[in-house]
Amino acid sequence: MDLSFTPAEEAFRGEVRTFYRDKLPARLAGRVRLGQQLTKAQQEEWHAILHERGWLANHWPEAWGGTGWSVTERYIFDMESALANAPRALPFGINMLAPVLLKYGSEAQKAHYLPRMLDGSDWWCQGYSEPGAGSDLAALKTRAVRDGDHYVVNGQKTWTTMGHHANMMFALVRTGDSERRQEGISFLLIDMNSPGIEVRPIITLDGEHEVNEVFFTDVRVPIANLVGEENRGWTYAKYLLTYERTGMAGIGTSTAALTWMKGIAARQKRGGKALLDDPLFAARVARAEIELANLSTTSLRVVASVAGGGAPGAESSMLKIKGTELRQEISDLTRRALGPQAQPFLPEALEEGYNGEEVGGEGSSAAAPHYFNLRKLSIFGGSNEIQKNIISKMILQL
Amino acid sequence: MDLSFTPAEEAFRGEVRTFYRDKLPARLAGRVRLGQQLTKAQQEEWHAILHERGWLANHWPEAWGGTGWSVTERYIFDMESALANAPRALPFGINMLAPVLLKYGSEAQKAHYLPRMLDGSDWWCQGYSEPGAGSDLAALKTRAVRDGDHYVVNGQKTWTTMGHHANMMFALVRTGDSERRQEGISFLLIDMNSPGIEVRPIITLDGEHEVNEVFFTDVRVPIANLVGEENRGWTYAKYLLTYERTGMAGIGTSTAALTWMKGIAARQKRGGKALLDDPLFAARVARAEIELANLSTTSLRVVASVAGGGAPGAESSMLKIKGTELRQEISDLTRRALGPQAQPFLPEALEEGYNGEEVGGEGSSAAAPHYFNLRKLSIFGGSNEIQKNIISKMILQL
Amino acid sequence: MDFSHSDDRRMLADTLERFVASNAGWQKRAAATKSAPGYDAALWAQYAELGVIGALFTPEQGGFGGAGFDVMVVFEALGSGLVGEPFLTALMSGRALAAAGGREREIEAIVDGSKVIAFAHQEGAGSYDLDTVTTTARADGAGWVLNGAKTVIHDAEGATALLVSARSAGSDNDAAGVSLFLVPAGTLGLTINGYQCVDGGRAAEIVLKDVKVDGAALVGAAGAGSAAIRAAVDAGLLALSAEALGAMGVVRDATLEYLRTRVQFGEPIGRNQALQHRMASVLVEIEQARSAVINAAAALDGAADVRERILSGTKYTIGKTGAYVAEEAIQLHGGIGMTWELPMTHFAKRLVMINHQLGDDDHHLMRYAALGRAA
Amino acid sequence: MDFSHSDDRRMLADTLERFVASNAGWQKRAAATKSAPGYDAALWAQYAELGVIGALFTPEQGGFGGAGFDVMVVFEALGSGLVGEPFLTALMSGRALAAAGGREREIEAIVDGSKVIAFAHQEGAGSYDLDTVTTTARADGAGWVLNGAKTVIHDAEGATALLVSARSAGSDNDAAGVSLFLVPAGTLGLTINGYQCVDGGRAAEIVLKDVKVDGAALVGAAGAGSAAIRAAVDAGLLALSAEALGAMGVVRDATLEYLRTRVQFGEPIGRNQALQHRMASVLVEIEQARSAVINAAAALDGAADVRERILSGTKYTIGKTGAYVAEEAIQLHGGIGMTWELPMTHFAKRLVMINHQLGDDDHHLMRYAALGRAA
Repeated sequence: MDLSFTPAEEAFRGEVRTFYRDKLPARLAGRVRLGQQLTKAQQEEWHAILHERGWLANHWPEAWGGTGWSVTERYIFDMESALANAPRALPFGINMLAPVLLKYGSEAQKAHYLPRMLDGSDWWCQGYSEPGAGSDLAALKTRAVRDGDHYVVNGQKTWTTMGHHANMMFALVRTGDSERRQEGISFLLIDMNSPGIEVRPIITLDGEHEVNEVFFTDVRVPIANLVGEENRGWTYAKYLLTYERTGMAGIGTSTAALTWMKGIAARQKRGGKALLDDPLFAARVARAEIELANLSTTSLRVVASVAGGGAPGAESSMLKIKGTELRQEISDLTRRALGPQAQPFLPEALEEGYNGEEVGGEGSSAAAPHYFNLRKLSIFGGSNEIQKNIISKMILQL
Repeated sequence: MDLSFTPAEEAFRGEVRTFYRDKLPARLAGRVRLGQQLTKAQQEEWHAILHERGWLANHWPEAWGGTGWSVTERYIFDMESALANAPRALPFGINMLAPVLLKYGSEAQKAHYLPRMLDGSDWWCQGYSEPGAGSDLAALKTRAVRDGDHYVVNGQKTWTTMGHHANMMFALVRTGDSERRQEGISFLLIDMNSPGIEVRPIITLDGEHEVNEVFFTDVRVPIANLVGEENRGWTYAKYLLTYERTGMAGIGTSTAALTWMKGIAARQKRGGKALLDDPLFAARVARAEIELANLSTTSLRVVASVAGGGAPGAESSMLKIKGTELRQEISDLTRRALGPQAQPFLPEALEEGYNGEEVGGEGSSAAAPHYFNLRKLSIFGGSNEIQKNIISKMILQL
Repeated sequence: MDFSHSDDRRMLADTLERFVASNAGWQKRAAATKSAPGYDAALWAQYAELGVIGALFTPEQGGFGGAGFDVMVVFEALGSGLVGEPFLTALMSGRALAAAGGREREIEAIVDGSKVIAFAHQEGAGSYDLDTVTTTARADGAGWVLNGAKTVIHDAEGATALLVSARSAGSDNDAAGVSLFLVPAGTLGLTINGYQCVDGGRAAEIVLKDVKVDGAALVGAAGAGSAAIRAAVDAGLLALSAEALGAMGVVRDATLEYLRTRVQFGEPIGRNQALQHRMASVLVEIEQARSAVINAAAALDGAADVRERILSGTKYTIGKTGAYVAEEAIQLHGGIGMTWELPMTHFAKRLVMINHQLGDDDHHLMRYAALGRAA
Repeated sequence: MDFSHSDDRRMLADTLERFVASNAGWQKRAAATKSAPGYDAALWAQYAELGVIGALFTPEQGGFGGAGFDVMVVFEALGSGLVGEPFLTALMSGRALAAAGGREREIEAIVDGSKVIAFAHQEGAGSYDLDTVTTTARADGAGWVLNGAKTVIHDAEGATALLVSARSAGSDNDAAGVSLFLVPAGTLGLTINGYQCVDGGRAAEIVLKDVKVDGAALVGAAGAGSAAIRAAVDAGLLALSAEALGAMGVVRDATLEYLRTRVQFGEPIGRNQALQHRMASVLVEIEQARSAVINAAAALDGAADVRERILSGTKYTIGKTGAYVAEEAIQLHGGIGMTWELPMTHFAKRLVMINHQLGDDDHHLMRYAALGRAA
């Protein structure tokens, strides 16, 4: 047993840190630290910085512009990125669609789409969920009917994150009528500028616009945009879902958030004393810190197992459950720490370039909205209830 | 809204208190306070004291020796009994079988058995659960076959509380083979001294002998001992299960246990200070006290609703869940309070007449065993999971 | 022992519930919140006319109700409609003025809806501690000069006056030496910076810079404001707790309905036993919360030595249960529970943020423990 | 980064696991517990021969292992068999003697199984506080006179000697001024009142009444015992945590098996989704507990400034998770989970009672917080 990183890994960590020190604009890090959305331009700016360094699609094969990093190096990179409050690269193209194209796409699709992900030509969104198909994804109803060398798509997608910025969507659509609902689903690449597509915003409970509904009315999609075979889309979708989940514990993000929260609690007072010295609050903080230390090791154990050739199965469900609970808990402590001063809601303070004073100090007006926004962590991407079902099936074998 | 009792009710409370002050032997109260079992002789002694005062079967019709108390008076009586650490009257005859006999029994059965419950001639136990029929009671297999003017009983019962002291059992047995498992069950009264009955102790995890297995091999039971009609036993059993459940929150018991626990925490030290002043322990105690204050009012609300003619349905499931959780929590606090001194296990200190010193002060050696023993509260009498199923059905209508 | 409300109180509750159902709503609240005063002044006048404000005060105080159970039924009804009008402000300032004495005219104006007096006590330095007052009051001839700041004061922008606590003696965290002043809106040196709140409504940061008021501005005796502040906070704790109870009922019903009707994997999601058991626990905790509010309502008019402890026990229960109910409701709704357009989410936000008013669950848990030791 | 054990350590673990599987068992433990010494002395000799005791000490200390991960694998294996032999006593006394220095002969005797030296530090007055020592040591010529009492000292009845902490200077709760003495069993004035423990094993109350020992009984320097006590407790915290992990594995497997095989309402009870989700949570928490023990094992040999904090974080995790796993396992078993004859219940009792040794979850949570502030 040896919990430390090798000297080479430590050197790599230093390289990552140097990069962030030199290249990460403070105004972007500031937004990330408070859990605020980046604008489209900011996101594109950040992708370009990462791409310039060759780290944007770090897990791709080197031939396509990847880095050849080991699992451990990728873990270190993710951790340091979070600790630096670096924005995440948007996952839809680079992390989600790309692996599917690399495994199931045609050579033409790879040659066309992969470079465009790197240089920012395409902004992808995901078309999976529908109003009647959330946790039960296979219940999807959006239909694509062959008409010459096109599919004609009709239906509706929902929870489309960043769909209002995207020019491309990868979507699951129904192309066949099989008894087994999982059969008859195909995987299509859809140009968001096609006639017949309407994107409507969904405002989340914290007042933000991140997700959308997307409506399709007789949208024509070239057959060349079919990935793999018709009616085999469920297989590709499942592949995507199991790919790359070791980072989901969010250790770096939680560490950064915990540090930020403790800073607030150190300056907030309760009855004249620092809140951080209040026994009940100190106990809450200690619980979160211990939980994080444990989860960090659990997460490394999974990384080590994957590095050793194991496949993360139910383990990634564990990491998802504990990781999201912990991030939610820290967001709860942050708003708690602000006491009455968590109440003010200053949408203008969430915009770029705000210079006004905030009631509970810098970033305080983001605390409660962020707490509400993070409720999504245990819902989206396979709810924690679904994760428990998976654990039951895979480990309990019940 | 008026949360106080009427002057008449307050006077009644005083009467009950006086009775306990004058008539409850300290050695019995001492055992109850520590959660220790009474011996058979002690239980009989206490029944005789209650019977002499006319309060043993207080909820029976006055014609049969009951008191005519209102629901509120019964609540007050139960509460004061618990606060005084008075032993409970054993429920099997008086609280469980008697209502069934009063509603469904023959005149001869009533005339014979009810007086014998009062004067202590009979000690009843309950024959419901079987190894394969716990939460799923209707799966019972013990069979009674008619043979002339007798039933011949073969099978096995389990979790028979105080079965080793009992001379009589009321039991559910299978007399018919219906498609619906609930049909074909009969309600029999069985003399425990009949040939073919064997009682074997079940020792619980705390080392106590409270419950038993009872084996029946060709046991002959007179047909006169059938209650009501053959194959209608499920109806009677269900009646019994819904009868008299307003007391199940155990407010009095929890109040007495909380007081006892606080006494320990006041004398135990942590780093030189009283444990009761330790912030985390004080918070735990405060949580339990608040929970108790809330539950007490919830319980009174149910009493008031029953007094007003309502029937407690899912409400009694709520009281069962919260009441048992709270009693378990207080038993947890009690062993916590003793710190390392909760470890000693002195079976001899649990016996009557023990005069030796206990490690953590009087009663300390009962704390951890009692905590383990009370795990039963959320299991027996319809597990808390079954109670949640009931709430789901009745209130959620799911 | 009687858990039913009197006929008068029941009638008040029925009237109010009907009025709230037709006149309140989360969209109205959200719209009104965008600019000062943060609520619908015309609606406020109607509430006054219905007698709802007066129901919060005893006849001696100038109202026609005022028992703990009056406060409970009014605020439970308000909570069920997410009403944004300044009831809590009226209740707290009115109770403080009544406790201090000699301010019948102001209370009358509160009751008839013509004046809104903001309760400007809270400071950033001490958060939930009732005695922490660093704003100073310096005697200046027959009048006073006030200096300091107040944080997150609700309904201050539209208020005709502010009831400001300031220290005329003693040190920062003493109960003694705190005085109350009525400072008219527009007084020189008084700055009110308003903003929306996360759960709707508006509040403001208050700065007092050499604010001069005359001697008549002093409410009650100098240095003796603490008792009046406590009277206001006691009533406020009950009111917030009852409001939360009303909101919980809405959240519960919405979630039940969703569990019954939302279909996934071919059946209503409420057929999932894991969700059933969680919903059963939610129901149980809401019943416990109701009992806690009943206890608080009875305590408000009861003996002083147990009142504050019971109120803390109730606010702890509400703080803990409110967030629990809100989080479970959002989770059980899944994606739709994350959306602005679902009414439930606005009630959920209110439930969470009530824990940030007048002390959170941790604060009141330790206060409960401390008051128990003192007893 | 490498989460696999070295070959040597893996071999030790395999040997020990096999030995435990054939030689330990809850019935043996329960039987041995009824009278002094509370364990099987012949078995203890066999463990010594296998080298298991020596594996707990570094070569410098007189053993042939002694890394944190050695302690982990040994105690996890012991926990999986509910082993009742005095490993914790050997570890703690041995580590204290090694830290104090100059006691090679006693450590050798511990390692070869010929001596059991009870660790007699804990007192009733301070409970989990390491510095609370009211037992006094008065210099008496070249020797010392000890007076005081120790509470719940494990394995004292069969011990050849007791390692007693006593105050030779300072006041009751000072870290400085505590000295350690080796007091042979049978010394005049030493009383040992033994008893069973709830979860098996035996402990004793110790009374020291004018106990005279010679100068050679002093272990290390007078007044400097605190560091040795901490070394013993640090190792003990890891050992108890690893033991709990072993017991959790047994409880988990037994519960899974029961969920798969127990039929009610016509199907295995594990088909109930509510129970599935609870079991899933149990599994997740056990994995977190394993990570906590790994952290502690790494920390035991690591820098002093973070060691105690990490150990407290681990013991907190174990205290909380152990009781949670035990309570859930009993509840998920239903009636049968209440019985003495079910092996699982004895593991469950051990899990709960481990929280009563060397500090419970509350104690270690606050210690973790305090050490964080100090850092």
